[in-house]
Amino acid sequence: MDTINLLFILILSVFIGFELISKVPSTLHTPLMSGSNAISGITIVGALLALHAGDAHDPWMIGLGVAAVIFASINVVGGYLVTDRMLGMFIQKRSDDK
Amino acid sequence: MDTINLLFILILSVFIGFELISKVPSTLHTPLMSGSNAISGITIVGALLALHAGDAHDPWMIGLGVAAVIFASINVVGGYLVTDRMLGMFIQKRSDDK
Amino acid sequence: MSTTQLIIELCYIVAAGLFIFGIKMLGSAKTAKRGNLVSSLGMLLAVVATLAKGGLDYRWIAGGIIVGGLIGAVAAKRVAMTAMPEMVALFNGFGGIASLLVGWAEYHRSWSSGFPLHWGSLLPIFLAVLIGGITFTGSMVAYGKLSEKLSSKPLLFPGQGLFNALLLVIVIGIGIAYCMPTIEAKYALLLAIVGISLVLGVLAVIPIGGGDMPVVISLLNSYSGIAACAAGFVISNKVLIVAGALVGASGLILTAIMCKAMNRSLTNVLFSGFGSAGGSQGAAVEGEVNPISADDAYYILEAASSVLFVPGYGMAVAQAQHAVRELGSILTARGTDVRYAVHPVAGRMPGHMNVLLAEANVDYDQLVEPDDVNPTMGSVDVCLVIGANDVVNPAAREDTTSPIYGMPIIEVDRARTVFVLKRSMRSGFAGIENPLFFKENSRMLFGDAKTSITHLIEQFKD
Amino acid sequence: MSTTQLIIELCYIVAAGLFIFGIKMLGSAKTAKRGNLVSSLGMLLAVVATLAKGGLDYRWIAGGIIVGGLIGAVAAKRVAMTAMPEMVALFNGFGGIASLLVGWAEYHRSWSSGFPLHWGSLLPIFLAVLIGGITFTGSMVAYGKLSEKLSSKPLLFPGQGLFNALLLVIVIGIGIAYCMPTIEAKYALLLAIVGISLVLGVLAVIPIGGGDMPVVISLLNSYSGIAACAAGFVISNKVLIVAGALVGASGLILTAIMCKAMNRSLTNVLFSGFGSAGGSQGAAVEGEVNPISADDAYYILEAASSVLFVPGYGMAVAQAQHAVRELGSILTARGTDVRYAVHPVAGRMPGHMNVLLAEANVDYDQLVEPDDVNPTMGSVDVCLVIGANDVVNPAAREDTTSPIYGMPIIEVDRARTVFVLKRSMRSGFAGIENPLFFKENSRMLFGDAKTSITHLIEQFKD
Amino acid sequence: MAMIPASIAKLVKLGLEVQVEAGLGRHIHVTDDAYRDAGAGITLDRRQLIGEADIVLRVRRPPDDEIAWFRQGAIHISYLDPFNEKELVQRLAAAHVSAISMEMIPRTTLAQKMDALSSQASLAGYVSVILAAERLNRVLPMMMTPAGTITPSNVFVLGAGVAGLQAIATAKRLGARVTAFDIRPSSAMEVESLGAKFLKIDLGETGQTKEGYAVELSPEQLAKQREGQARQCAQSDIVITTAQLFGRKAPVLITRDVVERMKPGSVIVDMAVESGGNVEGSRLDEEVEINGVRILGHGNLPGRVPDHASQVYASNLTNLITHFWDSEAGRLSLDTSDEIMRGCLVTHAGSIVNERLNMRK
Amino acid sequence: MAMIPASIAKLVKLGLEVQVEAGLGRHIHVTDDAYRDAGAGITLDRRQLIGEADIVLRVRRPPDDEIAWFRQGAIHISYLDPFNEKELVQRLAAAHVSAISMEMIPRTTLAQKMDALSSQASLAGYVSVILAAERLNRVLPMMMTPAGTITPSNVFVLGAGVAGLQAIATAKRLGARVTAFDIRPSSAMEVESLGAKFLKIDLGETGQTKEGYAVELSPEQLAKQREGQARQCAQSDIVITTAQLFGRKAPVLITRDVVERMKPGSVIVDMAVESGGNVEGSRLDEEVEINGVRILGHGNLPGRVPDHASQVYASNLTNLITHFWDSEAGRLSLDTSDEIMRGCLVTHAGSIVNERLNMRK
Ligand SMILES: NC(=O)c1ccc[n+]([C@@H]2O[C@H](COP(=O)([O-])OP(=O)(O)OC[C@H]3O[C@@H](n4cnc5c(N)ncnc54)[C@H](OP(=O)(O)O)[C@@H]3O)[C@@H](O)[C@H]2O)c1
Ligand SMILES: NC(=O)c1ccc[n+]([C@@H]2O[C@H](COP(=O)([O-])OP(=O)(O)OC[C@H]3O[C@@H](n4cnc5c(N)ncnc54)[C@H](OP(=O)(O)O)[C@@H]3O)[C@@H](O)[C@H]2O)c1
Ligand SMILES: NC(=O)c1ccc[n+]([C@@H]2O[C@H](COP(=O)([O-])OP(=O)(O)OC[C@H]3O[C@@H](n4cnc5c(N)ncnc54)[C@H](O)[C@@H]3O)[C@@H](O)[C@H]2O)c1
Ligand SMILES: NC(=O)c1ccc[n+]([C@@H]2O[C@H](COP(=O)([O-])OP(=O)(O)OC[C@H]3O[C@@H](n4cnc5c(N)ncnc54)[C@H](O)[C@@H]3O)[C@@H](O)[C@H]2O)c1
Repeated sequence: MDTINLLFILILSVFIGFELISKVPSTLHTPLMSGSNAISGITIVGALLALHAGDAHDPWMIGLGVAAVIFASINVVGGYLVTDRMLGMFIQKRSDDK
Repeated sequence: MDTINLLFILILSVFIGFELISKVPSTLHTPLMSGSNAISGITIVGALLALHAGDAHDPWMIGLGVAAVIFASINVVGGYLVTDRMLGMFIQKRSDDK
Repeated sequence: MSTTQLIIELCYIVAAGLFIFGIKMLGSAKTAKRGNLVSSLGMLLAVVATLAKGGLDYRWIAGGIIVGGLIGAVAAKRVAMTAMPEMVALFNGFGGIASLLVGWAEYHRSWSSGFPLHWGSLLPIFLAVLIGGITFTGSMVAYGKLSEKLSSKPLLFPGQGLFNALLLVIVIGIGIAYCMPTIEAKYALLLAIVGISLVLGVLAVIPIGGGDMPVVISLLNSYSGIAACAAGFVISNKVLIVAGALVGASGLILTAIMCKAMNRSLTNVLFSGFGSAGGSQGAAVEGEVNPISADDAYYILEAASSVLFVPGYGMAVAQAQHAVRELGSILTARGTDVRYAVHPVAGRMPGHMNVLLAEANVDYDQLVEPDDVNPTMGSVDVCLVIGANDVVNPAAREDTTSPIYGMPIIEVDRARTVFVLKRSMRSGFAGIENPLFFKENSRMLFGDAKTSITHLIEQFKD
Repeated sequence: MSTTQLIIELCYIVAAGLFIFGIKMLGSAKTAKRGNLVSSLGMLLAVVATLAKGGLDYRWIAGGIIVGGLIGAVAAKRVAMTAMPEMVALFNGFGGIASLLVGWAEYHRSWSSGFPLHWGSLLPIFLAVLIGGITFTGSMVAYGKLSEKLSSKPLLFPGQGLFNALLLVIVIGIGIAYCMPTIEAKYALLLAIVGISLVLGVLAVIPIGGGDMPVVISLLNSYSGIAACAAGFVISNKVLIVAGALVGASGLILTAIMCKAMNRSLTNVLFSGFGSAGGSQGAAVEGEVNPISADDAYYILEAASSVLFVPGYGMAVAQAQHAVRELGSILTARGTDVRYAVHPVAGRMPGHMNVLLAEANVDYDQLVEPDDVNPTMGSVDVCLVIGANDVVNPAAREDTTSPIYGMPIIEVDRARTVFVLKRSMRSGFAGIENPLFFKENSRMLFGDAKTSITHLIEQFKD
Repeated sequence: MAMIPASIAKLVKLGLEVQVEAGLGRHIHVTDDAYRDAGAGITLDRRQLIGEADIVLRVRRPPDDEIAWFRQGAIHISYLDPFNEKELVQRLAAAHVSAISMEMIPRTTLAQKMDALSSQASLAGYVSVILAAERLNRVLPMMMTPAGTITPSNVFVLGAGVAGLQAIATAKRLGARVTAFDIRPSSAMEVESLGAKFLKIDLGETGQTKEGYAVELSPEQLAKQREGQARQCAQSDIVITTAQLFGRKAPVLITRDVVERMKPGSVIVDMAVESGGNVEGSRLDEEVEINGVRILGHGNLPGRVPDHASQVYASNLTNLITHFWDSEAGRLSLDTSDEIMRGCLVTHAGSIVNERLNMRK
Repeated sequence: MAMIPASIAKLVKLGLEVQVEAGLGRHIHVTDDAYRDAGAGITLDRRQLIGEADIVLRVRRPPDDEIAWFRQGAIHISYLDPFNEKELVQRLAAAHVSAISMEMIPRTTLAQKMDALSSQASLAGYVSVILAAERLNRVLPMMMTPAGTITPSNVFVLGAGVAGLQAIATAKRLGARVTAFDIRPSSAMEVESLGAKFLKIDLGETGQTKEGYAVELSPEQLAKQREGQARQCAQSDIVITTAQLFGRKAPVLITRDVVERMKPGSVIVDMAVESGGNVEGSRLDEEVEINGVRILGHGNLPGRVPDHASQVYASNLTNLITHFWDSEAGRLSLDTSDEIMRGCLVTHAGSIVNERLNMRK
């Protein structure tokens, strides 16, 4: 039952994902990509959960978990910051135009 | 957990519902209303499930269930048919215009 | 999970998808008919899947479906074209009562089995019953008003608003009690909820005038979706939740759109008892300026079947003639009757408007003079006053002390709705105040005329 | 369910909502910056909620987050504006490998605890690892190409396509085996999957030219969303599923949009190794007409920074001048450089185009003659040929036997992309075939010119 | 210009008895019969016509000898040019004629319908461009042709009042590049509202009477203006001058040296020629050529489109009468508490009653 | 019309030596010095000028007496009207002059740049409307004014070739209601492409030569056409006729009774007057008035905008020479295997070489 629920959730999310963006100005292509890339860093939640206190004895678990957390953090933090910088440029350019 | 899942599903559905229609030509207002009214007849599923074979001994259950099924069926069948008729008129009118 | 169950659940997922597509397709003229088919397929799938579940009382079900289906089919086939909206109201009410019954039945089962329910189940039951009940009687009243079985006039009694609010508070109180694990005698509470919800439905719709019924039905339709959604929580059924939520949410949006097209707010529709209170209220708002955004103006324009453009010096200043003509063409292409009323002194030289409109290729045949258009002004749905001021100043008709008293004007204030496109409240060449801006049917669309018109055009395109 | 758990789950719901709003807002210039903020808030909420769960190994977590966060922050701050796309590729790759590791760790835990997993958990692990791995190395290669650490030329070896396909089949085979309850030695299989997925990522991106990397990154971004989604199924975490699915779905849409803006199909981008095979392929399609729809043309036009209109008799016949000017104004307003090239013999009388363009209020300064525009034609992104035919016929330059050989034409075929708006393949006044229509950079936008232009305009407005 | 039958029909409907001089509409191809069909009587003898009339409508001032023919208290409505025709005005007053001067109608929104200056100026503006285009040695619009590109002609309009604006509009229509200048502060916007360019010359403070007329410039300002315009004139193929100062001599805006710097073959239309001329060397009703530049000094430009000129003038007269007609008393109300009547009534009951006129004396 | 300096500069750049008759550009305000600056020599004596030239460029046919002055083998480029000027052609052939007739340039896309008929017709079309507007007793555009609405004038254009189309465009610009008619099957679309209305008259089969010229109608068809047009003419304020049949007399499309049914004050421009006229009663270079309708028969309409007429004619000549210039041989190539040259070369090496001309004999 739980899997079915998750599937339901998946399908609905996919619907939303397809509806969300339709016509994006070309100047926004890269920022949008970058921004949603940062969101895909949500896998950090999985990485965190992989570092169960109960597994502390297993160096393999710790290794995999820590590596996952590091990589995911880079993705999340770097992703959001770089997107923000891009959009900053963008807005600046637009106000320059005026 | 199950309730949380259902809540998740609810929220996502509401999001989709809000995104689905944005600018509807005024000629479509009534048909759209009528069409989604037919969908709200989905409560028929609940009505069906109320008529558990196990409850056959309880006339109250049967009464409530059968009444629910009848009302819901009217809503579903009538709703779809009347919408279809409306849209038929609509399309006819549009082809008349040409 | 058994395979049957899995398949059933998958069917529900597909059905939910079909509903989503169905509603989306219903929103555009080209796909609407197919959209209805798609959503009906979803319904069929959901019903069949549910029946496949087994353990149901099929005889009663068959009976119920046949009886209900027949009634529905016959009603839908027989109804006259003009009576369709009230038929929708009726159907919608039935959907509401069905949700109420589902909630009730579910409670009854737990009650008779003696197995107490958790508040997580009682709350949805309460909501399903309450909203279902309101939807039912509300829709019935709407049906009655539309079919003129009831007086379509708003029915008001003193203190009604207060009474309704009180009733609502009471029923919510009962609902809370109903959900509390400590409280006994839940069945009685439930019956009380049923009763009050039915009364509330009647009381909520009775004070609304017949002309506003379409909006009310749309809102009640959204409610019946919410009721179905609540019923879904009662029986933990996802397809009910999804479909109900879709209808609930999109129904709200549709209601908002319909309100905008009537140039009304939802509150105004629901609580003003407009038809009766209109007169006095009109006087009350005199002296008030109503601004409107291009987005909102769109809905009104879109629903208009007769539109009159009244260009003035402001159109020339904004060089908006091309945009105006384009908006005109768009409206014409949609079947709206479009004309351009040119006042002889509009602009700053004789024939000023003619030069501009000719440049923009407006057909000579669409130009009308004040004398021709004034007698039929009452049947104009929307008047777009584009940077004109003095030439549409009703003071010329109404105010004997006005320096332009006696001048023939274009009497736009007599149209159903007037949009005045200008940048500010400043006066025109003659330097006099314009009472038009304060009329109840006037909406000020502030901003450069070209920008405003372009905005309006954008709304039409997508 | 404990209250903490409830709150965590509610936080997840809110986070999911924030992601939805965030992506939506990122899609429009006005709200993009706020959108990124909103989505980052969602991320924060999700992370905090997860940490609140308790029972985690907080020291390692803190270390990991600090190290990763610092690296990410410094990289993001330091990177030159121009190098941002490759930085995105890098980050994206890290997201992919993280999903791979999450899948792996989850399997490792079950393996070390000796508690065998159901296929319903193994399948997501397989998908998370496979897609995560492909995303990782694929992104690294994209990074290498963009930063010119790798040759940005497509790298091809014979039989590469076949080899890739084979590898894919093999890894899927292994995946199926991995999910089967009967098969032992799953850890080895998993490691094989990890290995092959990493190789696949490299092989898939290596043959693609540097110019197409943005599209590839966008696609890989969508993949990393899917990987995260799969990881979500692995650990039954809804916020992962929702966020991953959102990114996966919207990323696909974005990829499609970017392909359209480059006037390419996704297949073409992924499999042609275009940069190298382009030449021969160009010759191959000669003699073929490429129609295009207004919808697709929009994406190309939208991305153009220099647009040239070339009106001809067809514009006059369609009376499309007003629509053309409007499209021109829209483009100009967006900062596109817009000019109108008027050929002396265009139309059916000298000055025919001038009359029409003047009527539509096209500025005299935007009109250019062939002699002025031809030398700079190479830098024109999009040429819109609006019902012109003879005056843009390259036969006048190329075909010595042509009756118009030697006539100066507007050399639109030398622009990056040419849209030819006409109703059919019929010839113009001179009655001769036009090789322009068969050129590789030409797209035929069939239909009445006014209708087509109006369609294009509509695309710009919403 | 003359009365047209449609307007006569309106007056008759209002309850007036209308007599028309025989042959009145000859030059606009309207026969006596047409007037008769509209309800007018035809009178051959002008003396009798005037002698019997309560109201006399005409275009121009009455000849001196006819003034004696009027009945005491008769109303005479026409152009009078009262600022310059002082003697005539005195004579009319002496004859106890109530004279209404069409050029004195105030330029208010309400009075527009009887404002003959506006309606005629508008036609004149159109005619000026047609005339200039006909005389010019080039075409106005741009044409990109196989035999090279024909660049659009430059038209410069000086004075953007009613006539100037119509000239701008007409030249724009024909595809010319149009620039204009005026000294009234609001005129830049008015010019741009027709899609033409406004020439920017900084003259410092300029004014506008409450009637909307321009205030005369100081000599320094005028010099500045001339200088600012000179280059524009030199570039122009057609220059149209409409600058007038109500009741005064028109300012000279284009001096001979500017004319000499213009391209041979260009054309100047001096629309202010009747009130003294904006162009040095222009002569009423003549085409003067200086250095290859033709200066057109045609008076009465609206007279070149007599059909429409008659139509609008007749409407103005009819509107005036309709506006002031007191149907109960069966006569025109000359109540000077009315702003419009106060503005346009020049003589009444034996004296000169017009404020503006009396002020100026 | 005359050569302009810019074109001369082009020829000089091509490597030709150019001599210009003194005073050539007087009427378009071009001085001899301007020509000299462009690289031309100035010659006072025409006889010497012609006697020494390899190529002679001019507008109209050479006078008979000058033919003797030519060198043998000299090339003469001008309008010749060879179908009607048979004698002249024979004389040129006899003098061993290679004569190129500008009106014989084929109407193909490639030849457009040297097609003087088109470029002049285009100007003529513009001029015809300006002229008519100047003569008309009304204004063309619609004006809704306080003094009543001025309805737009109706313009009817007969023959929608190059001149007709330009006339349509110009009248449309001025705001008139424009209707047009032509017998070529493709012309309805061409008229509508300018936003004007095409008058529908069913004439049955009509043709078009491969050159694009109209084929003469049968007498029945012509009668049908006249009848179909009559009502449109009667409603029109301006009628412009441009109907020509290449090398033949123009058809009479408007008979006297149609003129008489038109409104007095209307104007007809007969642009075909030089080849016989489309209007009964029109006379070359005269303005005839019939029943109040003015029929303008001005020849050489492009000559009324001499600046531009000269510019485009000079370009046409220059383009022709540039096109055929054999820079190696340093002379004009008269190769009749070239379609354009075959079309326009009338006499060469002592005989008449033009097919169309020889066919018609
Ligand atoms: N026809 C003639 O021959 C002639 C000649 C001279 C004077 N007049 C007088 O001019 C007046 C004409 O009346 P009318 O109604 O046409 O004009 P109006 O009364 O002068 O009003 C024009 C309005 O346009 C608005 N406006 C200006 N620029 C605008 C822009 N860019 N976008 C939007 N709105 C803009 C102004 O309001 P905001 O400033 O708030 O935007 C103004 O109130 C009459 O009083 C008439 O007597 C006529
Ligand atoms: N300038 C002059 O004075 C003059 C005079 C006479 C002739 N010409 C000749 O005319 C030609 C002019 O060249 P051009 O390139 O302007 O025109 P063209 O070569 O005649 O081509 C016009 C094209 O427009 C298309 N078209 C027609 N109606 C259309 C509509 N409603 N929507 C979209 N397309 C439409 C037609 O194709 P579809 O049918 O497929 O739509 C046709 O191929 C030259 O050959 C020139 O020599 C010029
Ligand atoms: N209320 C109405 O409906 C209405 C109708 C018509 C005119 N008017 C107003 O009446 C006024 C006069 O119009 P008119 O056409 O009769 O004016 P006019 O004939 O008196 O003068 C013509 C123009 O010449 C200009 N001028 C004067 N001196 C100048 C100089 N030195 N250089 C350049 N230009 C100079 C004036 O400003 C005016 O615009 C205008 O303000 C007009 O808007 C109002
Ligand atoms: N290839 C090119 O670029 C090019 C350039 C210019 C002209 N042309 C073509 O050359 C042809 C001739 O043009 P033109 O302007 O020199 O023509 P023209 O001067 O010979 O005749 C003028 C018009 O009169 C029309 N006509 C003849 N008899 C008529 C009648 N009885 N009633 C009404 N109209 C009648 C003709 O059809 C023609 O359109 C046209 O087809 C034109 O398209 C082609």
